[in-house]
Amino acid sequence: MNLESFLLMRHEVMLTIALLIILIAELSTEKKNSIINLSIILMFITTIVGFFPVPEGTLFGGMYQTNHMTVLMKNILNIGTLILFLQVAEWIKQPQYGNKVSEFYLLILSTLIGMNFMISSGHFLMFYIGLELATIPIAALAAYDRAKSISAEAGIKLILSSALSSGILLYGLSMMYGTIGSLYFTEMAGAFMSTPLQTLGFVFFFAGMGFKISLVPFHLWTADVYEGAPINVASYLSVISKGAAVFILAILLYTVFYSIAPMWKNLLYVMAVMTMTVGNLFALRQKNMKRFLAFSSIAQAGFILLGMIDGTSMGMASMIYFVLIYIFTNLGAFGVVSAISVATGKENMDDYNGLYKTNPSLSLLMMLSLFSLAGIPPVAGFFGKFFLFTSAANSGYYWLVFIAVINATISLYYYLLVVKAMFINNNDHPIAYFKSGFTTRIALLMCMIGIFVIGLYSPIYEFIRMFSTGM
Amino acid sequence: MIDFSYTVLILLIPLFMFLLIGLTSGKMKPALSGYIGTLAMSVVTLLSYYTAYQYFFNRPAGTEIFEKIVPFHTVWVHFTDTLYVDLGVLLDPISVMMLVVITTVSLMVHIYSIGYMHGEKGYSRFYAFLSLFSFSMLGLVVATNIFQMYMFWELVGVSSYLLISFYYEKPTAVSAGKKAFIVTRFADLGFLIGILILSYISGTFNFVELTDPQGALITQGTSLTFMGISALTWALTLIFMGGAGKSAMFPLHIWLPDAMEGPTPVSALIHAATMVVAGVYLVARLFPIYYFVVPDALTIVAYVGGFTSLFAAVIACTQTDIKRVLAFSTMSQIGYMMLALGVSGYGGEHGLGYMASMFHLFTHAMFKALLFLGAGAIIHAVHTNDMNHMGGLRKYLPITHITFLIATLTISGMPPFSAYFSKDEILVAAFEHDKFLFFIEYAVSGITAFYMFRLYFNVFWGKSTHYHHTPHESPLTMTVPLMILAVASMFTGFIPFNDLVTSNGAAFELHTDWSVAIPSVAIGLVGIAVAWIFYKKQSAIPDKLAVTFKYPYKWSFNKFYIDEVYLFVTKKIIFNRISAPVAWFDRHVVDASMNGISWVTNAISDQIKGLQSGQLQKYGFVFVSGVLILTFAFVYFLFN
Amino acid sequence: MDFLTLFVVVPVLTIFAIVFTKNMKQTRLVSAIGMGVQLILAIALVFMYLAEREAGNTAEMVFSHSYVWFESLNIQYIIGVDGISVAMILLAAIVVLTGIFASWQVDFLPREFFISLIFLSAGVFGFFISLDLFTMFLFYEVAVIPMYLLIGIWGTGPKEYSAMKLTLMLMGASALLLVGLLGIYFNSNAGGGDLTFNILEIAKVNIPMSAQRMFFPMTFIGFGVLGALFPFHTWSPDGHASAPTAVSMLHAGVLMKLGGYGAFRVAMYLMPDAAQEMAWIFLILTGISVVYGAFGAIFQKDLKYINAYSSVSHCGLVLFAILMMNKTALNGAILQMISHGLMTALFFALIGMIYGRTHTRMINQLGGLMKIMPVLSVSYVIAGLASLGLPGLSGFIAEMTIFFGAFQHPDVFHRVLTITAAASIVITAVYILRVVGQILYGPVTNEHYLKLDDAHWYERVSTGVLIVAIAGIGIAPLWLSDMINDSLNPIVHQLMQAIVK
Amino acid sequence: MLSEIPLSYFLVVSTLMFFIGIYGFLTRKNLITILMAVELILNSVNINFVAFNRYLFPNQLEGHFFSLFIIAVAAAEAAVAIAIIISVYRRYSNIDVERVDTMKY
Repeated sequence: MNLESFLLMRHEVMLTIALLIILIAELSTEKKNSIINLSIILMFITTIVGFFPVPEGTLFGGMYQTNHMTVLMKNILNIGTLILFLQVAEWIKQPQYGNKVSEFYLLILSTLIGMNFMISSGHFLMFYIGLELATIPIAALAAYDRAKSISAEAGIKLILSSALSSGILLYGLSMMYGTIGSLYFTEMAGAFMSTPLQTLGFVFFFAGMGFKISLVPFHLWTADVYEGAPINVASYLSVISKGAAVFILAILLYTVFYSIAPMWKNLLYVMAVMTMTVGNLFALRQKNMKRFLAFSSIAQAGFILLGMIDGTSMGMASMIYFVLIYIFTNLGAFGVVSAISVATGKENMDDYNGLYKTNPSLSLLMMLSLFSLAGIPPVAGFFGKFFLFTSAANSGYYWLVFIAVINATISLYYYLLVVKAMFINNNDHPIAYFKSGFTTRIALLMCMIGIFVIGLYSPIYEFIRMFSTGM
Repeated sequence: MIDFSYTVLILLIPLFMFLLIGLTSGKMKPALSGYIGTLAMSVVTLLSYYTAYQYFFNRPAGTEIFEKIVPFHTVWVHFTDTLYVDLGVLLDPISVMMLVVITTVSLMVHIYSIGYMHGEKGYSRFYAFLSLFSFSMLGLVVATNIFQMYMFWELVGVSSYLLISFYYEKPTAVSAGKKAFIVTRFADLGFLIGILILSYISGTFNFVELTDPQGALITQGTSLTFMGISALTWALTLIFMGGAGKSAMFPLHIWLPDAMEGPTPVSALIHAATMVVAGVYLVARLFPIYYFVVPDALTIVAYVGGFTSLFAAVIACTQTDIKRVLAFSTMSQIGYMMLALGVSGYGGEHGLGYMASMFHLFTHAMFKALLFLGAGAIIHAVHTNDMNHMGGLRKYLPITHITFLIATLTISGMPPFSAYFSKDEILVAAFEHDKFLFFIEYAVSGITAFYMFRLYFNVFWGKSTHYHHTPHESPLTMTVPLMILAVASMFTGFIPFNDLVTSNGAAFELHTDWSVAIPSVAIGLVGIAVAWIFYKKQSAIPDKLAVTFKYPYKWSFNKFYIDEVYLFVTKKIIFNRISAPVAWFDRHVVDASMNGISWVTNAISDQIKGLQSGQLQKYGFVFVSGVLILTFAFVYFLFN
Repeated sequence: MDFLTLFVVVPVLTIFAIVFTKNMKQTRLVSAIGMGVQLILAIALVFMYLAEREAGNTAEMVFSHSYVWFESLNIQYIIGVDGISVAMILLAAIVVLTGIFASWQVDFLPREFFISLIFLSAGVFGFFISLDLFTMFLFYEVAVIPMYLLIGIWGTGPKEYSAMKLTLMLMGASALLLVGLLGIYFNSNAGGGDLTFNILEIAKVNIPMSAQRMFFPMTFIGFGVLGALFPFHTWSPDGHASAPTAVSMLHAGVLMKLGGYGAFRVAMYLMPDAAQEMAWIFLILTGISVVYGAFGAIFQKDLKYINAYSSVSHCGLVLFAILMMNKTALNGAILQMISHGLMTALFFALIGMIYGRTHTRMINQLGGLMKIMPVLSVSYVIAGLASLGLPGLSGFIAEMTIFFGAFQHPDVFHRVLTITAAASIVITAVYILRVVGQILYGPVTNEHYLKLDDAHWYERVSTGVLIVAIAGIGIAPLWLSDMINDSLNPIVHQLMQAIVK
Repeated sequence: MLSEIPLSYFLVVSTLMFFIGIYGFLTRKNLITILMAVELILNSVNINFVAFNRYLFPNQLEGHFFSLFIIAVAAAEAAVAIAIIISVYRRYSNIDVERVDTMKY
């Protein structure tokens, strides 16, 4: 290990250091707040450091590879995690989580490390380890709320179904290995023919990834886990881990599986339609905000596939761009939900009736986030969706785009239901006014700014476009 | 060439008055508005008299015929490069004559109304509307192109609507106005379509170009046909439909009797003298086209006119509301004019009917205005329209009585009153052209004499009715116009129309045809005699007749149930059979289908909720089966 | 900062100013000032435009600027106006300002109300100035979405339902629209060169026929829904009925015009061949909606429904004229948009004011208002006369231009359709007079009404401005129609070329 | 002597194990048993890797190492899973998978 290797895998190293520091600090101090603040600071530093320029390169004989695009992805994930930490603080300060809060941060950080390795893996072994490292701790996190039985239920559902899915994924990998004889991306690239065995391998593998991104029909765990898990864990699942999975899947499809592009394009077409539609149809009838957002995030995943389906750098760019926007948007929405549930413990849509009268700023942020999710200008979501559609249309999938936009309209319906609840419905006992903590407000402010700036300020897109590469 | 550009003032002054009185109404003292309105109108009248003098008697030496002069015009809007709309003034014999007619009657009505409308609420509103009407009517007659004419045509219709429903708190007045507007509007649709076709063929609106006998339209006509009939025939028939609507020709006449709900001066001005003859004027305006290109349309004009005159005259015999009697007589007289145009030829001698029609239009305006204003005076005195509640009024209303008598004699075609000459010419023209129509008109002149004198005797003689407060003669402001008009209807017959207002502007020699004149006077006398016997004194004969000829009487009394037919069409068919279904369809089919989409979506979402059963193993099952299905699907596709 | 962008900036600044206002008085004052400035700008724009043309600038679009926005996708913020957009901007400015005055007494969440209203107007102005499909679409949606809140929060009756229905139908339409626009974008390099959203650039290339066949209907319907194209018009009656006054005004007055404007500025201008080929289908649809709307209106009991249906009829006439595809008809279409915009705004304003006093919109419960509130009633009569096409008011010239233009069409089928459409003016007369006779004339039906007062000063301003505009256009249409006419040359040229091919 | 056994035998066994695992996962009611079923799946994968490596690509070790890692990760997974199962037991006082369905639809 020389210095250069440290530089190359800087993100992972930084995160590991942070993790260790928190571990040590946890031994040394009893005070909860210090741990919380410390981790926020560390995460902040990590995020900043992530933006320093870094050379491209490979390590461990090609097992680990990094380039500007992966760095960009990792940075995006870091930003998301930073916002999440800010949002978490107030929630985790609640007494029922005891004094020992560092587990939470440790687990989050380790999953983040896992994701980083996954993104910049050059070999399926590395990929697999990253994947599991990113999954298993989350299952523990989902069960983090020992007070609630649904939390445990969420945990068990997540761990078992993820075990099943990774089993299937591995089976697929083994088939690939058997047919190609190597698991190095570089060596496998182009070696794919669509022989039955490889098809089987690929579909199994894709199912495993579909589980992470929660594509229909591999999505069924999502809603239950989101509902059961603590809100911030749910939001972490919905944005960060989903984002990471999307990234690596795209990379793999573009680099390893490009030779069977026609096949996975059809696969993605089917997946996209099913995911959007089913996600929307379920979201229509949800009353619990977390569950509601879970299904909406499933639908969003379907939209993301529209960017993936077009193998060009444009598609990649619009996908990364969308994920970036999606992180801010969804964290905004989840942030509001979490703030409200921390303050009042209410998580149902009906509780939001008349929210605007008592908590205008929260309702406004919620509305903006929802509009951004629905893709209404001038907030960022519009641009994200528009570019996704553009890239799908770029490969001539006009009808897919049409279906997608119709779905966007359906989604607008249920997003508007929430807006209706907050702004239009009357309520004799609305949620009383409350003032959420400093960190939460910072986080929400960041989301607010992101929702506006990322869309209207085009250089961000151009920057992403510059680093993203297609097939 | 004389400079006529001042004629534009004839339009602008009334318009200005309308805006002035209309905007300041409420602020300005009502009486004041009446006076300035009248003042302005008298100025306009003088202007148009001056114009008439200049045009007819001061024409530049050497010109044999009266040219069409366009002293002023400005482009209003372009449709296409060739098809553009002018606003301007066109002076030719008929328009100048109309200027005189309109301004005269309008002035009379203005003066008369000072007394008649005195103390009415909305007094100044009344004058505002009068000014608006005068403006529109004048604009109509001096229109330089058919589109301008259409514009003012609509404006006339609206001002008529506003004036008919002047007493807007009276439901009958409101519905009468509505009826008048909608019926004429329907007719105007025909007019509009006619213009569309005409302009499409000729590529111009301009009357001078359209009606020039050497012009492209008349010389070439068109090869276009629609449903086997020449497009021009369609066009001009439809245009005539517009005219028929305004002039209350059968079957578009139903609005006119109801229009009597308006204040009486309005009836005099609009529904007797000026607006209702607009149809005649329109046909006269386009006469060369009718004559040279679409003679069949002209025949239609003739027969519609003839039939209407008879039809209306018959109905008039049984009506008891004096204003309605006058209304029907108006229809019948306009029928005369239409018929005269229909039977006329073009140029010189042949243009006799044309000349006669214009002549009768002129005289009719005078005596019919007189009749209406007289009727107004009567109503003003006894506060009822029903002649059954009148009688022996000659003692109370001497002036009204005399003037009314003069008018009655005039309309009955008694020499030497004006209508004698004009009607005589019409009969002559009809006689030369179409015997059948001639005999109809011959009969009608008898019937006219009868029902007019029926009216006269019923009101001024007959039973001496007891009035709960004695009627008294109207104030000077009302009687003076009566007298002026009486004089007019006595002597306007001597105006040499054959020198002035002819089809091609060229004078021609007129010779009285005694073989027509004498019998027409005779039958008029007969009619008067019958009326004398029936109604001079209280007598049972009319009722007996009514009983013996039960059904004819009933039909005539109920105006041959035309109104009921219209009511059926509008209420039962348009409203219930078309509109209601459309509304229903829109709500329950179109809209429902839109809502249906959302309903279906929700239903599906409810159906598939079982997928999310909460059972981990079911999830696993779906997962695995999904994987396997996809695998098999793709492998399968691979080998096909 | 170029001049046109001000039209977007001023509303935004106004919104920021409103955020800091304390109470209703300040809020409405600020908004009135802001939109007043907007109106002044619009009038200034008209004169600047005319001056520019006088100076011999024959460019298709004047005052145009373009700023690169998303470079890699060649998305630019391109703005520029021709006579048509100038006219539409003027219309919008007038309606918005009068709308502000008409909603002078909104006391429930006034700040939010005016903010949403002005936000909407910002979208409208942006739409009219932008020449880039992306920007256009963006502003289009910006203009549509505030409707939900405006109707949902401040509406009456079944407001949630209507608001949701309106929003979803318009958004569904924008689904078609989006696909259409993307289709155009990806065929915009048919003549070589890069992909572009720039309308003027795309107009130069001719898009392959196959693509046109696919995307013309999408685009046309997408815009047509907003223009109340049969059978996609059903959002309009409910929406209008539930919306608060100012919103109905803006929506019927301006927002529905986005449909017509887009339909020919995008669909017809960029895809003339398909337009020529498919016009007949839509001609039949629009012909239906002209007559159908009118008949539908006869039967309604609710004032707002009556005007909603008459809007369906009149806007149908707009699309109808657009599809006739000759200069005069198009000119008429634009005139009709403007005239209908003003007229229907006036209608809804008056209905709102009457409703505000009598708390009913049912014509059988109203009566004899002329006696009680003469000013409002007279204004209503004027609006009615404008709507049934009285010469001297804007409606007449617009309809006549349409009819005469459409009748110039060489094909008999089109001429017959024109006559059918022309028949609607009679039906219009029927329902207008029915309403006037019922609610304004006749005896007073309810003695409580006798205590009601006539228009307040702000209501007089609101109606007065509109009436002046209507009469102004009606009496002197020449400048307007000429201004539009000159700007129609490019699109007419496109369509003529399409015929030649 | 191992070389007498053809590769297909191993594959058949692994495939059987895989589907037995799936079947177990879908049918057993006890969470622990379900976990064991998952282990079966993973092990079938291990067999695949090792067998492929040994027969097809004898001159490298990727498959072997992969299986090692799988075993390790599976152990971690099992640890967490069992921990969660315990907490489920605390809440529901049994570990029957069908009882754990409070969240649905």
